[in-house]
Amino acid sequence: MNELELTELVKRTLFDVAPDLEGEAIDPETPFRDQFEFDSMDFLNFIIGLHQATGEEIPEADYPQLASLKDCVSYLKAKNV
Amino acid sequence: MTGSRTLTYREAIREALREALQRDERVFLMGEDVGRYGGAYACSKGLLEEFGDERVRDTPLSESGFTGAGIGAALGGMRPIVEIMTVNFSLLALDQIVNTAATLRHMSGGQFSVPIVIRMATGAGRQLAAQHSHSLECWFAHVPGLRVVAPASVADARGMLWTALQDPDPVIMFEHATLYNEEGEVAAEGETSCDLDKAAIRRSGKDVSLITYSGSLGKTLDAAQRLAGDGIDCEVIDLRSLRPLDDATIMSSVTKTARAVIVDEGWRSGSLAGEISARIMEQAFYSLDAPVERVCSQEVPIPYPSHLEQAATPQVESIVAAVRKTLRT
Amino acid sequence: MIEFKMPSLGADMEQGTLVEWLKKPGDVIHKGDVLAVVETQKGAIEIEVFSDGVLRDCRASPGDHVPVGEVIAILDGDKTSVMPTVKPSFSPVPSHKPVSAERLPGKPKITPAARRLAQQLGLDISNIAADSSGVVGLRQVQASSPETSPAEAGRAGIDFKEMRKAIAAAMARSKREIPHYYVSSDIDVTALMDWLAQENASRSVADRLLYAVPLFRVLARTLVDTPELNGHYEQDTFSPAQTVNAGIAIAMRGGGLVAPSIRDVAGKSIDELRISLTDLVGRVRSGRLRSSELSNATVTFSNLGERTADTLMPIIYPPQVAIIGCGQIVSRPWVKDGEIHVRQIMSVTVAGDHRVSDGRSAARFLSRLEQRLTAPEGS
Amino acid sequence: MAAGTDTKVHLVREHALELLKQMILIRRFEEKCAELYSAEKIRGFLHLYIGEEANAVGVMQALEPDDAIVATYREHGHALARGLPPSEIMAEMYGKAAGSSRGRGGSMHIFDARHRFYGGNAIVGGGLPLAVGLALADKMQGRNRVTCCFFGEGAAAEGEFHESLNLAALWNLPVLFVCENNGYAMGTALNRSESNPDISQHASAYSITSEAVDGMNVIDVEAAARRAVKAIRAGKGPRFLENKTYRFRAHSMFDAELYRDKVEVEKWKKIGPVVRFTDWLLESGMIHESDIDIIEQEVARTIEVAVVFAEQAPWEPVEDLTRDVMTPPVHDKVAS
Repeated sequence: MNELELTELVKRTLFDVAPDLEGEAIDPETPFRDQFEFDSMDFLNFIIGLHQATGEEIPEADYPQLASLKDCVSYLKAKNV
Repeated sequence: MTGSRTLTYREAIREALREALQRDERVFLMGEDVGRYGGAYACSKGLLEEFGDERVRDTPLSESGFTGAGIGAALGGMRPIVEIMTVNFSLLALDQIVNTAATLRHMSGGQFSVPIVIRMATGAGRQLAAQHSHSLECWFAHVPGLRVVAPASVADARGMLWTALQDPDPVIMFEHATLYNEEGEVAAEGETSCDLDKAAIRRSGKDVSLITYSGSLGKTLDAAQRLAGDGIDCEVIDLRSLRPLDDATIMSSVTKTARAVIVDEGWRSGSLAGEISARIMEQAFYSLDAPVERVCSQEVPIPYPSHLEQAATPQVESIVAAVRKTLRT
Repeated sequence: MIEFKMPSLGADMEQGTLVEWLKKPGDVIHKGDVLAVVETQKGAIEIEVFSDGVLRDCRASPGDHVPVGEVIAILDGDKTSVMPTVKPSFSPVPSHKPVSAERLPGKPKITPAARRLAQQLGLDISNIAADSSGVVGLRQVQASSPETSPAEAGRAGIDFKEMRKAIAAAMARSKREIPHYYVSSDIDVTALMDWLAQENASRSVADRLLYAVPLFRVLARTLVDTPELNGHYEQDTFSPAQTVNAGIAIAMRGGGLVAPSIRDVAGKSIDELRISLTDLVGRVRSGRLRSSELSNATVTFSNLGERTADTLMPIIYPPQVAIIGCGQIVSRPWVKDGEIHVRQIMSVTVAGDHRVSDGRSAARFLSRLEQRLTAPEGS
Repeated sequence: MAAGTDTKVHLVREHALELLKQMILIRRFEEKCAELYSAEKIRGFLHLYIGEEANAVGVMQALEPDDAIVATYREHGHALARGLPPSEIMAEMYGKAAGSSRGRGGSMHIFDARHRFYGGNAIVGGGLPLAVGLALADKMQGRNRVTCCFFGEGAAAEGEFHESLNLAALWNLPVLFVCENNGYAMGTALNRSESNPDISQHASAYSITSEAVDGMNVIDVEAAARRAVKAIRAGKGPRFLENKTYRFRAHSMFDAELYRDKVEVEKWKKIGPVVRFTDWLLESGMIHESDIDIIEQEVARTIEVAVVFAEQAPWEPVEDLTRDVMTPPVHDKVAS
C-alpha cells in the first residue's frame, strides 16, 4: 500500500474505535493520547483494529512506535504492508 | 495499482482460465461447447488448440452427468472447472451440486472435500425470454457447504478464479451475461489472487447504502451518479461474495448512513435481498432511519419483448426512486 | 438506392470488424449472396444480402470496427419491405406496493434511530413534529434540540445532563450519610507487570491483556477474604454479598463517569474477565448499558490508569460499603532486601464505611493484596 | 390435407403440391426471419429450420388435428406445418401482443392451444417428459390420440431422454418420438458427444420400435410417420423415428460455425429437401415450372402480409406485465 492508503487505513481504524472522532481533524504529529481522550482500552482496540486490517502481529514492545498517526504510517510502511 | 491494463470481462475470464490451466496440471475445463466452439460466450476460444481435448473437454448436453463427473474428478484429486453454460441449465445439475458437492465433506465426517469451481452465466437483459433469463444465485447462496461468488468488475473476473481453485470446497462463480463486453482495469501480469470474503466499497458516501452484486452494479453506480447531482451521497457496496455474506462491511456502512437499498435481480420473495434486509434488521436496527428498501425483479417469468423485460428487472429509475423513498424526499 | 447496414448477428453483438469484401462495386448481387465477412467475438461470420441489385459503393474498409446498424454499402435495386423499428416507450412499473401495516392509526411513526437519539438527548418524542410523510426521523429529532450538535448527541448511551445530576446527587448523599475512612499503601507491582509482559508476548494482538484485568481479579479475590468491604448497607443493616460484583468506574469521552458492574469478578478466568471488561467499555461508549449493570454492584474499583495521578481518594457509591482506588503505576526507588532497586509502584487506597468496617479490615485487605501482587501465580 | 389414410403415400398431384408449398413456405419464412434479425426486428436467439423442412411437413401429414405436438426452440417449421397462422408466428417473433404467445415467448416459445401446439422449449430435452405426460392423460381418459414429440439428437445425451423413453415404453403410451438428427448439437458434432451415434438404437434399449429415415426426403418421412402412427393408434405403444437431416444455417444467428466446414454444408445443400423434391416432381411430369412460380408468389404474399401484420401489431402494455402469472381466482367472477 502507498502512504496515502496507509493513512486512510489508520484513520479508518481510529474512527472504528472512536466513532465520535470522525468529524475532527487529526494532527499527524502529536500522539493520539495528547490530542483527544484515548485511554489504554482505546489504544488496545486500535492496535487490534490495525492487526485485523493488516494481519501484522504487533508486539507490545512496538506500542511506542505507534503513538501518533505519522508513527503508525511509517511503522506499517517499514513492515511493507 | 502498479501498472494496469484494460481488458474486457471476457478476456479477463479467458486469461484466468489459461493461467489456471498453465499453473496447475490438475486443472481442466469441462462443459458444453467450451472446446471446438470456443465457449457459448467465447471465453474459452483458443484454449482447445493450446491445451488439447484432454484438458479442454466438450461435453454432451448432460448437465447432471458432467457436473457430477466433475465433482467425482475433484474427489479423485483433480481441480476441475465445470462450465454450466447458464444458471438456467444448472437446474438439471442442482441435485449433484446440492446433494453431493455441498454435502459430502460434512456428511463424510470431514473425510472428503470437493475442490471444484463451477462457473455459469446468469441474469436477464438480452431478450432471451423466461427459460434463458433466470437469476437464481440465491438458491446456491442458501446451501451450506458451498461458497458463492459473483465477480462484477473485470479485475474480479481476472482474479477470482485462481483463488477459488485453491479453495478445498466447492465454489460457484456467477458471471452476469451482460458483462462479457464490459471493459475494465486489470493489474499487470502476476497479481492474480484476491480476497473472496470481502465486499468492496465501489463508491463511498454518507447518506444511503446501496448494496448490490454482479450485473446490477453498473445500474446502481449510475443511480448513485444521478443522485449525486441532487446532493444525495450514496455508498455503493459490491457484495462480491454471496455466501458467506460480508456482514461487517454491510453493517458498518448502514450504521453510518442509517438507510439501505438492496438491488438484486432475483425475484423479491425468498431473494438474497430478503436475507440481507433481515440481517440489517437484526444487527443494525437501532441505526435505521427508514425501512430497508429492496429493488428486485417483478415476480413474473421474464418476458421476451424488450420493454417488458426492462419493466420486469431492476433499472436505474427504480433504484433512484427507492433511494428517495428512504430519504422521504 | 438501398443502404446495406452492419447486421445484428447475435443477442449481445454491438459491433463487428469488417474482414473482407467478397463483392466489388459494379458486381450484380442476388438475394442470399454473401457480401462480406465480419469478425465477431464468436469468429468470422459471412454476411448475406437480402435483395437483388448492383453493388455501387463500399462505405467500410477491412479492419474497420463498425457498430450494428451503420451503413457499410450502397446497392442499386428494389427496396426491401423492412420498415424502421418503432421502439416502445415504457414507464417503470411502480415497484412492489407494500401493504402498509399500520399498528395504531394516528400514532406518529418514529424510526428506531430517531427514537434512540431522542432518548439520548432526553427529549420527549411526542412533541417532535413529524416530516411531510408523517414520520419522525433523525433530522426531526436533531432539529428540535439545537444546543446539542448531532455528533456529540448521538454518542454516549447515557444522557449527559441527566447523568451529571445523578452523579451529583449520589456523591452528595454519600458524603452526607457515609462516615468515610481512608487507608492507603504503595504496593510493588513489578512482578505483576513482568508476568503481564510475558503473557502478552505469547498472545495474539486480539487477546492482549490490559494490566487492569489481572489487577481487578486479584482485588476481587482479596475481597473474598475481607467480606466486610463487599456488600450493601440499607436501613441500618449491612448485608455482605455472596459474590464480588465490582462496579468499574469508566470515564466517558467528553466528561462524565459511570460505574457499571461485572458480576462475580473473583469467579471469572483471566480471559472471561478480559472479554467482559472490553464489552463493558464498548457498551459504555455506545450507550447501550443494561439497567441491571448500573444497580447490582457490591463494591467499586476506580483505576486512574497511566499518566494520571498517584493516589485517589474515591467516594463510595451508596449503598455499597467500600471503594478501592488505584493510582498510576510509577517507577520509584524501592528498598528490597536491604538494597535500593527501581521498582514499579502503585498506590492503592481503600475508602470504607465506618458504620460497617474500620481501618484494620482495610489494612488487612491491603497486606493480603500486597502478598498476592508480589507473587502472582497468574491465577 | 392427408391424402393417404394407411401407410402408403398416394402421391397424387394435389398432395405433392401441398407438400412442396409447405416446405417452400417454411424455407422463405426462415429466410425472412434471418433478414429481420439482421435489422434488429427479431431479437434474442433465432434458430432456423432451413434444410430440415421435410421432417415437420412429412410427419404432420400422419397426424390429426386433435393430436398434440411438443417441439423445441427450432420450431418455426413445425408451427407452420401444423397450421399455426404465419402472421401470429411472425408477430410472436417481433414480441407483439398479437403473437401466438402474446409476444411473451418469442422465437423459442410459440404456443397455440387451438392447434394443441405445446410449444417450443429452450431447454434441450425439456419437452420429452411433457409429451409422455400428455400421452398418459390421453390413455387414462380413454382418448385415442397421439402425442408427437420433436427433438434434436443433442437431447439423446440428457437424462430426461432416457427417463421419458422408459416411461413411455413401460406404460405403453401413445407417443411418437421424432429425433431430427442434424449432426450437430449446437457446436459439437454427434461423434464427439455420443459413444453410439446411431440414435435409433438408443430407443431399442427400451424395446421401442424405431426406424431410421432419410430426413431430406419428405415422402420417406411421411411414409415412416404413417407406419409409426398407425401402430400407435392400434395401441401398440410408443414409436421412435430417427430422421437423418442437416441444417444449412448456423445453430443460431451468432455462430461462426467453427465446428464444420463449408464443403460439407454445400454437399448437403445439393440434396436439400426442397430442391430434391422439386426436381423429382418436374422430372416425373407431375408438376410444371408454372406451378412452382404460383407457389412462390403465394408464399411471398403470405410472408409479406405476416410482416406487415407484425409491424403494425401493438406491444403489450406494461400494466399487463404480471397478468397470468397465476390463474385469476374463479370466485372473482362469481363475486363481482
